[in-house]
Parts: sequence; C-alpha cells; structure tokens
Amino acid sequence: MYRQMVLIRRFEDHAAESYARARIGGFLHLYIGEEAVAVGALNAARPTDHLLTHYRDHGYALVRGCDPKAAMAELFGKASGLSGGRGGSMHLAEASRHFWGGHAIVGSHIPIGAGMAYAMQYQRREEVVLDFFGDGATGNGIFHEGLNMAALWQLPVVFVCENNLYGMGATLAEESPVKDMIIRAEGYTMPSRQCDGMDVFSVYEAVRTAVEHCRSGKGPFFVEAVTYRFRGHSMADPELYRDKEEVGRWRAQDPILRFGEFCVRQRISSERELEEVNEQVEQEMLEAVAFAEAAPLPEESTVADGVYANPIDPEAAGPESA
Amino acid sequence: MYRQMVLIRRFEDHAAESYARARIGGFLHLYIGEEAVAVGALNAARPTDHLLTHYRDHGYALVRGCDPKAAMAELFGKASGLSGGRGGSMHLAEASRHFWGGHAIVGSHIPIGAGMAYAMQYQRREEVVLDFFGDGATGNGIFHEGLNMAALWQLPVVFVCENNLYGMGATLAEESPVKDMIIRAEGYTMPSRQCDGMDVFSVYEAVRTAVEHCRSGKGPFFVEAVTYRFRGHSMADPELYRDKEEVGRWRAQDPILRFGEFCVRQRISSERELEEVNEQVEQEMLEAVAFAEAAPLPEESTVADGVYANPIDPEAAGPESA
Amino acid sequence: MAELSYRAAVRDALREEMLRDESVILLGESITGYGGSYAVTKGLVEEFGPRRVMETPIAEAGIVGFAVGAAMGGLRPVAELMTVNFALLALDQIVNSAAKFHYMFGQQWSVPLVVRTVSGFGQLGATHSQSFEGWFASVPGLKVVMPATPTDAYGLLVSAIRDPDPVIFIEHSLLYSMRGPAPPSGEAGLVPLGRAQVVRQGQDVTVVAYSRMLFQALQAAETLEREDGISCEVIDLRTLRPLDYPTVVGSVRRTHRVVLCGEDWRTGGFGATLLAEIQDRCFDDLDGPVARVAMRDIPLPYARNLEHLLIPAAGDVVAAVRSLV
Amino acid sequence: MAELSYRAAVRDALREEMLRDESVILLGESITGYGGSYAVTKGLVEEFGPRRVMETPIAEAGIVGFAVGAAMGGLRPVAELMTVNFALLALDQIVNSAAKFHYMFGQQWSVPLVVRTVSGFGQLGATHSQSFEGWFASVPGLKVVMPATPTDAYGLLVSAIRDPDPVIFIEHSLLYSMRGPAPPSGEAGLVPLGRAQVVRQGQDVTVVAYSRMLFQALQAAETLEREDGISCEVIDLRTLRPLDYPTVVGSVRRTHRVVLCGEDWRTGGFGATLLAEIQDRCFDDLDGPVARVAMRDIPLPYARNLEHLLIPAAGDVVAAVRSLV
Ligand SMILES: Cc1ncc(C[n+]2csc(CCOP(=O)(O)OP(=O)(O)O)c2C)c(N)n1
Ligand SMILES: Cc1ncc(C[n+]2csc(CCOP(=O)(O)OP(=O)(O)O)c2C)c(N)n1
Ligand SMILES: [Mg+2]
Ligand SMILES: [Mg+2]
Repeated sequence: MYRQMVLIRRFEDHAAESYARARIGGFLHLYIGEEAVAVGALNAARPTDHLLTHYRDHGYALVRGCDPKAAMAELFGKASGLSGGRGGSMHLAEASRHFWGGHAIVGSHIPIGAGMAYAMQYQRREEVVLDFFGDGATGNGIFHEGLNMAALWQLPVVFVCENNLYGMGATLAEESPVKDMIIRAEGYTMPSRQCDGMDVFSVYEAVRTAVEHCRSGKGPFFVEAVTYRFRGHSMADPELYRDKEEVGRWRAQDPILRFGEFCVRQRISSERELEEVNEQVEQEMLEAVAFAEAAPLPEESTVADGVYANPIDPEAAGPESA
Repeated sequence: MYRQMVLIRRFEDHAAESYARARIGGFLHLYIGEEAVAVGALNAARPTDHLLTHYRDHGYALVRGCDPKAAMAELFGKASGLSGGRGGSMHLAEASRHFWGGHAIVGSHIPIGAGMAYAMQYQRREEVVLDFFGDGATGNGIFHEGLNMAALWQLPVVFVCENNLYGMGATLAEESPVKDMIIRAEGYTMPSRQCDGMDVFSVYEAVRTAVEHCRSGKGPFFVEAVTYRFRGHSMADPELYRDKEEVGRWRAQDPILRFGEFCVRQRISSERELEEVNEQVEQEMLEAVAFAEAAPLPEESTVADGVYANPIDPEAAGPESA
Repeated sequence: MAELSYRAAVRDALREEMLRDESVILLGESITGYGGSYAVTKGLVEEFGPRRVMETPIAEAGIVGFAVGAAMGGLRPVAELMTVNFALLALDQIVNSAAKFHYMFGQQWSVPLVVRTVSGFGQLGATHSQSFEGWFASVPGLKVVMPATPTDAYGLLVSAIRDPDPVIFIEHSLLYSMRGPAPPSGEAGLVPLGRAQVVRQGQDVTVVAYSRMLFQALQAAETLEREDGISCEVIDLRTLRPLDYPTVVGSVRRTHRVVLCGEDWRTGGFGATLLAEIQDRCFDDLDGPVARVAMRDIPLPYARNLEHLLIPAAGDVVAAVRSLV
Repeated sequence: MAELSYRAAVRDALREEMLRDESVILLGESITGYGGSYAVTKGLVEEFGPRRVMETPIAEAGIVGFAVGAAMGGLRPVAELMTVNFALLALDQIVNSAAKFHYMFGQQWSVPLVVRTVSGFGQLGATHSQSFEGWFASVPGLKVVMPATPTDAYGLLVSAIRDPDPVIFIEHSLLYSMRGPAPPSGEAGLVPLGRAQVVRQGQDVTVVAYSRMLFQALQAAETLEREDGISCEVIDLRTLRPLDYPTVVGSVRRTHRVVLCGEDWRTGGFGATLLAEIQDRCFDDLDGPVARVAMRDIPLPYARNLEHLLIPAAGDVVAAVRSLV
C-alpha cells in the first residue's frame, strides 16, 4: 500500500510538471494528499468489483492496476493512452479491469453506479460497485436520485464520498447545510460510516465493512472519507480561498508520511526499504513520462471513428427500397 | 373551514362532470379526499404568504380566495379564466393573491419556492412561502436541490408534502425507500412535523407551527400531511393499482364528514346549518359552471401575445445602424 | 390481414424481445400497476415480474443514468420517460453519458440503451406539449427513431433494442389507438434503423414527414391530387438520425420541390435541420425554397381554440405545397 | 482610448448594475472565494457581501429554479452556470419555468432573470466542450445573447439585466482576455438586445458570425481581400433570439452569397436554424447555397491534434467563402 501511495504521488508530480511544460492540456485535477482514500478503499475490494470515479481519477486508475505508461499517455493525448487519447485526465478508464471511468459531470456517475449494481444483482454476479465522488457532488439532484434508487432496490453499491472540505472554491459550509456527509445517508436510511481519509487503515476498514455488507446482499452502504487536497482544485486554481496555514496543518497529516512512519515504527519496513520503493517508483515514472512523450499521436484519419458502435451509413445502403 | 372544504368538493364534482361532458380537456387532477390539507394549511398562514403548488391545485386556489367562476373558466379554457385560458387546470394562478401557480413538472416549483423565500428574506419582508407537493416529488433531484438550498440559507419556506400514498400509479413502497416523508428532512437537519391530512385541525396545527418557525427567522420547516385521494390520479386513470376495499377504508375518513360531525357534536353548527352551507355552495358552483360555459373563448388574434413581456421586434426597429 | 394498434405493436416488440433475451429489462414511472401512462406496458409486469419491469421513482435523470449503468453491466434496458417533456430533466445523462461514452473512452464499451418516450398534445398545456426531436437529432452518438405506423413501431423498436448504441425512440400519443396491418412476426418484422420509406409516389412535390405528420401529409396529398391535380411523393423518415439522405435526395432530384413536416417549433426545430441538409445537397435541384410546416413559436396554450390554431395539420401541408407550385 | 478586457467588461456591467439597483444579485458555483471559474466575479463578494453574491451548491437545476423564484419575489438575479455544458442539467427550469411562466399564466408576471454561462474549448474533453445556442435560440420565451467584444459584453449584459424576460447570456472562454475599447459608461454604453451589427462592409459575400467566430470571420475576410480580392461583409449577430433579420436580409440582398459561422454541431446547430430562416426570406436573392462553418458531428476528443482538426477556424471560413465564389 505504501508503494501504491507513492506511485500516485510521483505520477502526479510528474503530471504537474508535464502540465507546466504544456505537454498536458485542459483540466488536470491532482489527487495529492488524498492517496489513502483510493489505496485504502480499493484494497478492501476485489479487483473485479466495478469502479466508477469522478474526474480526480489518476489515483484510482493506478491502484486498480492500470499501466502508468498508458495512463500518462492518456494525459498526453496519445493513441496508446488508456482511452486512446480521446478522454484525457478526467476520462481514464479500463473496462477490462472493471474501471468504468472518471466522469467529469459532477455526480453523473452516481445513478450509473446504481444501475451497474442492479445488473450485478440481476445476473446474480458477485461483484459489487464502488462509486467515488466529492463532497460537492452531494448538493446535486443526481446524487439524491442515485442514492434513493440504490436504497429502494437494496443494490450492492458502496458510495464513497471523498470529503476534502472543498468543492472547487466553495467551502463545505458554503455548499452544504450538513458538515458530516454521512448525515446525507439518513434520508435514505442507508447505513454509513465515516473514516479518516488521511489514514489508509481507517479507509480500508470502513470500505471493507461496506463491501462485505453489499456482497452479502444487505443493500447499499455509504462511506465518508474526510481528507484534504494539498494542491488546488485543478492546475488552473489560484487558491485564493484558503490560507497556507490551513494547508500546512493538513500537510502534517500527509498519508504517505503517516503510513511510512507506521511501517518503520512497527518494523514492517526499514526507512531504507521505503527509500528504495520511492526510487523504484520514481524510475518507473520517468519511464512513463518518456513513454508518453515518445508515443504517437492519434491518427487524424481516425477522428470520426467510434462515434457509434454500429455506424449505419444510409449512403452506403444503396437506393431506398420502399 | 367547513365551507371551504365543501367548496372544493363541489367545485371538483362539477369539474369532473364538465370533463365528462368534454367541456374541460387535457389533464384534470382532482383533490377530492385531500381537502383538509389545503384548508388546514392555508388557514394557518396569512393571505399574503406566498403559495406555490403542484398541478393538483384547485383546492389551494379556492381556499386562497380565487373566484370560483374564474377558476372554472380557466378549466373551460376561457378568456376570463384565472390564467386567461392559457394555463388550464394544472396552471391556475393569481399573482395579486400571492398564488404563484400550479406547476406541472413534478417538483419544479420546489427551488422556485426557496428562491421566493430568499427574496422575502433579502427584502426584509414578513411573508413566508408555502410550497406544496406530493410524495412522488421527493424522489426527484430537484426536491433535494431545493431543500438543500433552503436549509443552507435558512430560508422562510414551509415545504408541505402531501403524502397521499401514491404517485401516479406507484405505491409509496415502490417509489421510496422511506415510508415517512419526514425522514427526508433529516438529510438537511430540517425540522419537520407529520400530521393527519384527513383532519383539518391536525394540518392546521402543524402548519401553524411551521409558519411561525419560518416567520421568526428560524429557517425552513417540513410538514408531511398523510392523506388520500378518493379519485384516480387524473380523470384518465383507470385505477387498476388499488382495490376498492382500501379506497373504502379511507373514504370512511372523509375529512368533510369528520369535520362536520365534529361541528355538530361540539354544537358549533347544527346539521341544518351545514346543509345550508352545502346548498349555498352548490348554488354558487352552478353559477360558476354557467359562467364558465357562457364566457367567451380567448380571441384568436391574441394567440401570440405575451410570449415576451418585452417583445423586441427587430423588423420594426428599422434598418440597422452599425 | 390481421390488424393491430400502434400501442399493441410497441408492446409486442417489448414482449417478444423480453422473451427472446433475458437481459432486456424495462424501467420507468407508472409502468407497472398503472400499466404506463399510455397503457403501453400493461400486463408486462404480471408476465415478467418486477425484476424485469421496474417501477421507478419520479427521477428522469436517475432513470436514464441507472439505465446507462445497467447497460454497461450487461443488460439491455429500455427506459420509459413518460413524455418527451420530462426528457429535459434527463438530457445531461442522454447527451453526456449515453451518447459520449463509446467515443470518449476510446471505444472500450458501448451503451445499448433504448429511451422510449412520447410526443403529443391535446390541451395538456405549455409544459406538456413539446417536441424535441430536433435537439436529440443534433447529438452525435445518439440514434433517433420516430415511427408512424404499427409495423414500423414494432420493427424499429426491435432493431433499437438490439442495437449497441443509445437510441431515443419517440412515440406519439395521438397514434396509440391507430390500427394498421400487423407486422410479420420475428425477424421478418424487423425494420432497419436509418432507412426512410417512400409511402406514396409522386412527381410534383416531395413531402417529408414522420410520426403523426405522416398522416397529415398523406391526407394533404390526397386533397392536392383531387383538388389541384398535384402529385405528391410522401416520404416517412422513420429514423431522424442517422438520416436516410439517399432516399430524400433522390426524391428531391426528381420533384424539385420540397415540403418538410414536423410538430416542433419552426425556429430551430428538426425542419430547420433537414432544410439545411437538403439545401447543402440539392441547391441546384430546387425550383423554389423548401417549405416547412411546423409549430409556431409559442408555448402551446391550453384553450382548445388557441391550441387548434397552432397544431400543424393537413391543411397546413396543403397550403405549403400550394405555395410552391 | 481606454481599453479593457472582455472579462472586465462583464464584471463592470455586473458591478454597475449592482450599484444602481439593489435588487440585482448574483448566484452561482465558485463565484465568491474562487472568483468564478473564469475569474469574472472576482472581488464582487468582497464589495457586495455574500447576501448579494451567493455561493451555491453544485446544483444547476436548483440554481436556475431558485433564481426564477427570486425574480418572481422582486429581485433581479443573475445566475452563473459555470459552463454551458452544465446548463443541460438546468434545461427543464430554463425551458419549462423561466421561458413559459409569462405566457402560460396569462401574463400575470414575468421572470426578469439572466443566466450567464460560457462556451468554449481547449482540450477539455467531450463533455466540457459543447455549444448549445441553437437549442436555446429555439425556445419561445427566451432571449439569447452571445457577445463578441468587450463593448458588447458590457452593453448587452446591462440590457439583459434590465430586461423583464429571461435572457441566456453566453460568454466565450477564449475571449475573456481579449481587449478592446472601453465602452462609454452608463446609459451611453447600453447596447439594445435584438440588434446585429455590420462590423465590416463588403459587396461579394455576407459572412454572419457571433461570439468567437466573429474574429475568425474578420481574419478570413482580410485574407480573402488580400489573396482573392473578395470583399466580405461581416455581420456580428450579438443577439440570437430575437434575431435581427432586417440587417441580415438587407446584406444578403446585396451580396447574394452567405456564409454562416458557428461552433456548435453542423447537424441541428444554430447555423441550420439561421440557414432555414434565410432561405425562407431570401431564396430568390441567393446565387448559391448558404455555406456553413460548424463543428463536425463528433464528441470533441481530448488529444490536441484531433481537437485542432475539428474546431472551426478562420481557414474554414476562407474555404467556405471560396467555395461560393
Ligand atoms: C454538474 C457540474 N457542475 C459543475 C461542474 C464544475 N466543477 C468541476 S469540479 C467541481 C467541484 C466538485 O467538488 P467535489 O465534488 O467536492 O469534488 P473535489 O473536486 O473536491 O474532489 C465543480 C463545481 C461540473 N463538472 N459538473
Ligand atoms: C418531472 C415529471 N415527471 C413525471 C411527470 C408525470 N406525473 C405527473 S403527476 C405524477 C405523479 C406525482 O405524484 P405525487 O408527487 O405523489 O403527487 P400526487 O399526484 O399524488 O398528488 C407523475 C409521475 C411529471 N409531471 N413531471
Ligand atoms: Mg471536494
Ligand atoms: Mg402522491
């Protein structure tokens, strides 16, 4: 798990740097500071459990096992990117790993997750669905509709609200009448659990409980992970709305440092071993960036391919029949 | 209040009859059985408090004091109808009485009510807003967004959920994971009160509490009135989804009978006096129907009037200037 | 020949596909006990149970989002939105989820989803009497179908359910009780998406229609034949996206005159879309401007006489054709 | 002459109207501490306080519904939807509430509401790069404004705020930093809704544009003048509904050739709307088909090279004009 957290951190450091060099365009939302959530949560589930996330999706992709090269290539808009360069940072996905995408319309993937969970239940399949979103998403109607349906039909879906205390620039107090997101679950009498999103164990335990609850047919579960993003909302964020002091306080909770210290204290790993992991990961990330740099752009001739899975061309069908 | 309930009942009996005679078209949603809600609630508020309702709106209009002639004329699609014949049964309104309409898109008027409440608070006006909707509306995202904003900004709006146990054909259990609508209020930590919607006193007290709460600046309040519609969802409803026995049980709770018996028992009115009220109202309704029958249709030449409050006709503005 | 109603044709298509393929499910508001607001799904929950015929909350965005997810999870959902007016609430899920995933995620998966919904009017008031096919037909990634006859309702719905892409299938409330020849059952009854049909042959004017307007167009064609000796070729588009340009263009090249019939607003409705595309392809073939029959740009009023004034009818088609000849 | 940016022009209009009229309030997502996702409202909450500059939850339908109610309660709300893509979530409130109330309730009240939002692109991906002005402009009851210059952004926004009807005011993300002459302050700076402007006079071809495409059109006009000796008349529509037909038609009657420029999808975009209306009014004046520059019917891909291929640019306008002459 240490390795996974470092992987996310270093991947994103390089992504930020590549963004500054204008190799990556558009929106780039970093997950730095929140690593314990993806790592704790996905390790508590099976690799076949279905995964949907919001646009802040690099961390989930990497923990799910997507190749960092292909992930970085997607950020670079290359043909060998996870989504063929069509999606970009907000739309990583790898269907073969049951990772059904980063989604950029806030909250839109919440009912989608409920629907996938229904499909699992219907087909008597064992997989459960994990659906991640931010605190900001809870103000949107689609959140309500999705949770309501999941509760109504007792679907095997874990909703994980990553409460990082901010929407884009809105503080929690500005965007929500409730401070604790688990209160949201009450309107659906959905069981819930709050956890420390800076502590990978805390997240793991909460999501483990949730996943077992779902897998045993008891219906949906709501997890709130209280966390913090160390960087701006996206690379474009001037961060006028929060002060350095607050950020500093949270940085002291850095989930990687916390977990690293724990490992050393418990003699699970030595500092040297951790350092080695850091170095291996750094090496891997340099390779990922080099791969992404060198990867070919999508062919321009393919730009119109894939708008439809079954493109019907009446022009090709010949004169009409009647 | 007895008179008001009878007024609604007889108005709708005549409306149903006129519908059968094809004098009224489109959708006609009857309020029969639910009269105690509008009567109890609106008597607990001031006539200047703002009123928004769903499409099942005849009862509210009549209690608010709209002329039954003009209401009936609207149902007949006549020029002298409340909305000039443009709205029909689902869109009665009388702005001068602070009745801002029946609304036909389920739940759409919920944030609108919150916005009006904000305008009152902003202008330091004393009026509060009463916003009525059905149990079915609580599954829609717009319900959530409206309640969330009202709670966030502590707005003077009373949400009254008329829980008549059915959406259109869906039973409560089919459309909601919670049986008691007041549970919905918990996700916003909004104070709430459940009341017996077949008992005009029970509704009165609950809404009285709610209105006072709002007027004293303590924020929104949620009232659930449990009630029942004796007729189908609309005149087009074949009512396949509920049995006669259930309807019979609820008919025994008829709010008019209950209140009438109470008045007689308490010697507030004699049976004869009530009978006289019935007869007066019946007379008035015959006049309303006669008025609506005789009223002129909207002028065809006016069909395009009022699409804009400020129609800008560039054709009339003369050649362009540059 | 056996006859059946448009309503029964839609129901038959649903029922047969459900029998054929267990992954086909229905969901929507009041589609069970009530039998659907237009009684289309009547009896299906009794036959297939609530697992396959799901009564939903009143939550249009949620319904479509849920159906998108169910499709991604291996099902073939057919979601009913009670009327097309309420589809506005689900537009984000239709445009940004259903229509985009296949392309945006690099063709990793498709969304085999059918959204069934209904256009129409009848003193229902301004919010309940709209037509938005022009909007849907402008979205890359969507397919849009509007059948006019029982045969097509059946055959196109079966095709839509089997198609791997999201299809918006818009029925018409005023056609449900219309009867027509029963479609051949099974594969023979399939009607492919994307193919228009020449319903009446003619030489003088091409009249393009779909859904209810097909019958207004046919009625107008008879009047014009009888009263003016004008011979109209009437085309039923059936699918609005992808559109069968060869059929339309072929006809225009012969007649040199076109009338387009629809029920949505004149400004920016599907008629404008089609006019622009015909102009691009046939400018030199046209003897005069392409005429449109459409709804005037007014929120439809409730009053019967005003509504009557505004709803496109056969008389409007007749007038449009006469204006060209 | 003093200069200012498009962004500052929008901000000035908001600020001055707020100073003039206490009933003007702003609401939207991240418009306070963040200063708006495009920094348009920066500083306004500090000046006017959170009662008048309201940070909202991420709830587009709720925001517009709330603003409709606030307008009915006596305020003049200006609601910001972060981008036009998210307006899909609010479409029901825009179409069925804001646009309909005045007519449907028999003119008892109007809804003086401005919805400010933004079109644009720049590797933002398929869901964040759309343009829907064609849809908005098809709705009776709405007014639709898309300014291209700082002067117009200022003058039209002031007019929109004072107008009693709901106005959709669509800015362009790629224009915010563009600078232009500062508008005269106060009443002299007002630009009326519904009036187009001839930005460049010419004899050979009429090029109709709005928003960012105005500059592509002007650049194309220079290239064409220089390289081909073709003289283009360039019209900036400014307001898409109600549309200034006299100006457009007057120009077409002189040049007999037209190119329409927009950024929304070719099929069913605003270009189709306008093409149809021009055809209705000017068929006999046209020497050739009306040409359109528009977005190809593809969900905009992220990859820079693919995006570049698809975004309408000056070169496309040049090619369209050449195809006509
Ligand atoms: C429907 C919608 N509205 C607005 C936006 C713009 N937007 C993108 S991210 C964001 C903030 C989301 O905050 P939260 O859900 O807390 O997630 P976080 O970014 O904090 O992880 C907003 C408003 C959007 N993408 N979709
Ligand atoms: C957004 C939307 N979806 C669907 C409908 C169709 N519809 C009209 S009334 C209704 C049932 C509403 O039930 P409820 O809110 O309980 O109110 P009731 O009719 O019981 O008073 C439905 C589904 C609608 N008008 N608006
Ligand atoms: Mg957040
Ligand atoms: Mg109900």
